[in-house]
Amino acid sequence: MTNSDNLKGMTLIVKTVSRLTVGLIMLFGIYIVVHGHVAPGGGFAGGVIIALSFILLMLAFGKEKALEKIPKAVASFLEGFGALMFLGLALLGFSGGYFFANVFGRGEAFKLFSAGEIPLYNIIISIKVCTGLFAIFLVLVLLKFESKLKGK
Amino acid sequence: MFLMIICAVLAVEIKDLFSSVIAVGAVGLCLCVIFLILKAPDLAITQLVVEVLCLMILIRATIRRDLPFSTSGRWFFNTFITIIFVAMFLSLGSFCLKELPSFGHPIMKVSKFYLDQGAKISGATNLVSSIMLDFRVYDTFGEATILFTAVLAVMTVMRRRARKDVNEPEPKDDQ
Amino acid sequence: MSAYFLCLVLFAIGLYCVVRKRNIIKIIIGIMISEYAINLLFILFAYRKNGRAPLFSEGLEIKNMVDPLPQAVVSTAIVIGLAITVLTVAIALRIYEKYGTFDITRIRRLKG
Amino acid sequence: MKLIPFFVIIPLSCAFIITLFRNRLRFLPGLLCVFSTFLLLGLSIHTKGSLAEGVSFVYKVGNWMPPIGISLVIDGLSSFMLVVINLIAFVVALFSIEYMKRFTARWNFFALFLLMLGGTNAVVISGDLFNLFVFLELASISSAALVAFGTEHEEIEAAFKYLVMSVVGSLFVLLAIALLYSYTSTLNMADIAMSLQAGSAGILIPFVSVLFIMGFGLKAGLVPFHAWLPDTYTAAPTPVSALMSGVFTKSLGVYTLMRILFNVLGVTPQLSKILMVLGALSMVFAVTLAVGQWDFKRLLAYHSISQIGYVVMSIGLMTPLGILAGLFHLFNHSTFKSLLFLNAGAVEYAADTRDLNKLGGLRKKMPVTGNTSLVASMAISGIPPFNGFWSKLMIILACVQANAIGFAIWATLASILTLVSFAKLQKFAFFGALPEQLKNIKEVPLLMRLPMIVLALICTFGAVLLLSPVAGNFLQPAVRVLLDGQLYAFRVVEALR
Repeated sequence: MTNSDNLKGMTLIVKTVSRLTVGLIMLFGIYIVVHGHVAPGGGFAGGVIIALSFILLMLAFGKEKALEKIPKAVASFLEGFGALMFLGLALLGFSGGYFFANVFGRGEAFKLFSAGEIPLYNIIISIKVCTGLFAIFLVLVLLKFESKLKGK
Repeated sequence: MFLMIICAVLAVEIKDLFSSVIAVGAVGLCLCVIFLILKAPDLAITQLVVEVLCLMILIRATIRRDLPFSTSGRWFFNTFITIIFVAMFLSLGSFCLKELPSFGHPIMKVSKFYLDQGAKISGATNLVSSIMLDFRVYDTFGEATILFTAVLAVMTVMRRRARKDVNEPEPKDDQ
Repeated sequence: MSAYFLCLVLFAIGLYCVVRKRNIIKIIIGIMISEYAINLLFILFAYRKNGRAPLFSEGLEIKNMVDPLPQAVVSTAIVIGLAITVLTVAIALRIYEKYGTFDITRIRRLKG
Repeated sequence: MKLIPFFVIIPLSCAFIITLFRNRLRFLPGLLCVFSTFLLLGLSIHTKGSLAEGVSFVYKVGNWMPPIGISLVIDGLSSFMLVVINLIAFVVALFSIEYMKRFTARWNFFALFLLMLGGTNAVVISGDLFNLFVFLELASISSAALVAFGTEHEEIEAAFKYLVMSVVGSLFVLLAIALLYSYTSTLNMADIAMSLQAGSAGILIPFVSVLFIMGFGLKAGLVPFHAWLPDTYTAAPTPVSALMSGVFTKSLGVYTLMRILFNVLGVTPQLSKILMVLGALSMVFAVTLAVGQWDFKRLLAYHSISQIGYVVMSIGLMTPLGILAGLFHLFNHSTFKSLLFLNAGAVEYAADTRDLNKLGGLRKKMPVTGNTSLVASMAISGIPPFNGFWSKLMIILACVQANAIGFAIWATLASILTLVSFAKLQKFAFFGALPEQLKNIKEVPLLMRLPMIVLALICTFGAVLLLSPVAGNFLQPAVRVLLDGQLYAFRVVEALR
C-alpha cells in the first residue's frame, strides 16, 4: 500500500490485474454459496469472498468506483433486509408447525436443488455477510481518511 | 502445531506491532492447515477467508501508527501473579484432560444420529452444512444476528458527533 | 493427549497476552489467539482416527466420518470471533483518534 | 406454549425493521421499542400465569427432538427472570425516549437496545449450552456498543475495558463448554445433566464449574472480577446503565450461573462455599468503596456490585429460605437500582452534572425525582415499609438459620454502610441549599417522570409479593427449580413425552 493514493487508486498494473480477477473471485464466491449444501463451504465463506472482491475493487480503484457498484444506502438496506428475510424464513416454519421448521420438500440428494431451505439460508446469509462486511470496511477506511486530513 | 505455538509466542513478544500482526496471520494459517489435516474442509475455507479479512483490518489499523512500549512500576509483581495463575490453570487443566476420551476416539452419542440419518433426513450431502442450517439453524440465526449487531455497533462507534442539544434536529448523514 | 495440552498452552499464551500487554493491538491479538485455541480444541475433540470428512459423495458408502457437530459449532464460533475482532478494532481506532496512542497506561481518564 | 420463541422474535424483528427505516420516520424507533417491550411484558406475565409449579415447557425449534436440535425450556426460574427483565426493559424504554434526545442517531440506540433485550431473553429461555453462548455474545456485543454510544473519551475507554473483560469471560465459558462436550458428547443441558448423574468422580467437573464461575462472574461483576463495572456504568448513557444494572448482570451472570451450577452440573458444598465467600466479599468490599464516591452514578455502580453480592451469597446458602430471599432480593434490586439510575439520569438531564458537590436542594425544584429517589434510597438501605427491608431481613434470617452467623454479621454491616452512603447521597443531591447556577432548573418531562413513579410504587408495595397466594405463584416455583437441582433434566424429558 503506497502513500495516500487510496483516494485515486493504485498503479496501472494493480488495476489491470484486479480488473481481471474481481469477476473471477466473485464468481467463485457465488459458486461456494450455491453449492454450500453439497460441497464444503457455505453462505458465510462465500459471502466473505464476495465482500473481499468488492474490497479489492475498492483498494485498487479507490472508493468512488466501488461505491458506484454498491451505493452505501443499498448496502445498509440489504443488510437489514437480509436479516429480516432470515427471520421471515424462520417464521415461515410456523406453517409447518414449529419455529424454523423446514417446510419445503427435501428433494433428491447430490442435486443442486435439494435439501429444502438450506440453499435459501445460504443465499440470504451470503447477502447479509457480504454487505455487512463491506459496510464495516468502508466505515473503518473512511475514518482513517478523516483522521489523516486532520493531521495535515 | 509446534509451529503455531512458536508463531503465537512471536506474536505476543515482538515489539513491532506490524510484525506481530503478521505473526498472528501465520498462526491463523497454521490453524487452517490443521483444520484440513483434521478433516474439516468447511472450517478451513471459513478460517482462511476470515483470517484474510481480519488481517486486512488489523493492518489498516496498525500501519503508520506509533509503537509505544512501556513498563509500569509493579511490573514484576503483576507478571509473577499472572504466571502463577497460568501455571495453576495449565496443571489443573492437564489433570482434567486425562479424564476425557483419548485423542481420536470421541464418544459421539448424539453425532451418531447425524452420521446415520442426517443426510437422509435433511437431503444435504454436506453434513456440516445440514447441521448448521437445519438441525441447529437457530444458532446460525444468532450468529447472523451477531454479525448484524457488529455492523451496527461499528457504525455507532464511528459516528462523527454523538451529543447534541435536546431541541436540535437530527444531523443529516453521519457515517 | 499432548495435542490437547498444547491447545491449552496456546490458550494460556493468549490469556497472558491479554492480561499483561500494555498495547491495545496486542490485547486484540491475545483475544484472537485464545479464540483460535478453543476452536482448535473443539476440532481436536471431533477427530477420529483415520476418519473422513463429513461429506457424502455419490455411490460411495463411507464409514468412520469425523464428528460433524463440533465443526458446525466452530464455524459459528469463528464468525463470532470475527465480529468481536472488528468491533474491538473499531473501538481501538477511535481510542487512537482521541488519545493519540495505543498504550493503555497512558489512557487513564477513569480511575480503575 | 407455542408462544415461547416470540420472546426472541419480537425484539429482533423490531430491531431489523428499525434499521430498515433508519431516520425516515422520526417517531418510529421509539414507538416500536416501547410497543415491543410492552408486548413482551404482557407475554411474560401471561407465561408466568399459565405455568403450574414443578412443570417445564419445552419447545423444539424446527421440530427436532432436543439432543439433535435445539430446545427452548421455560420453567419457574426462567419465567420469573423473564418477568423481571421485561418489566425493567419496558420502563427503561419509556424513559429513554426523552432522554436519548440528547444524542444523535437515536434509531441506532433503539435497534441496539432491542438486540440486547432479545439476546438476554434468548439466554434465559435457552436449553442448549452453545445456543446460550451465542446469545450471550449477542447481548454483550450490543451492550458494549451501547456503552460507547457517546463516543467521548470516557465512553470509548470504558467500552473497550468492558468488551475485553466480557470477551475473556465468554472465552472461559466456551472452553468449559468444549470440555463438557468432549466429556458427555452432547450440548443439550438436560442431556448433560442426565449423563453426569450416572456418576462423575474426578477433577473435571469441579474444574469446569470453576471455569463457569470465572466466566459468568466476570459478566456479573463479582468482586475479584469487578474492574469493568464502575467505569462502564458511569460512562454509559443512563438508560443503558439502568438496564445493565437491573437486568443484564443478573440474567447473564447470576441466572446462568445458577442454572448451570444447580441444574446441570450439580452443586457441591465446596462450590456453595465459594459462592458465599465471593458474595460476601463483593458485598462488603464494594460498599466500603462506595461510601467515598462523589459521582452520582459511580456510587450507584459500586452499590450494584454489593447488592449482587447479597443475592449470590444468599442463593449460595442452598436452604429454601436463602434461595427465596435471594431471588426476592434480585427482583427488588432490579426495581430500586433501576429507579436510582433513572433518577441519576433525570438529574443529569436537568442539571447537566453528576458531581454531588455541585448539586443540592433539588428536592424543591424537582419534586417527583426527589421523592422517588428518597423511596429508592430507603428501599436499598432497608428501611421498614419498603421492599428492600423485607428481603434483607430474610437474607439475614436465612444466614442465622443456616448457622452462618459470620455471614449474617457481614450482611448487617454492609447494610449499615449502604445506609450511610445513601444518607450522604440524599443530603448532597436533594436536600441542603440550592447552588447558584442551578436556580432555573426544571422538572423533567412527563415521559421521564412516569417510569420513575411506576418503579417507586413497585418499591413501596413490593412486600405484597411475599404474601402467600402471590408468592406461591411468583417466587415459589423459581425456588423449587433451584432446590430440585438435577431433577431439571427429568422434567425436561417428561415434558417432551
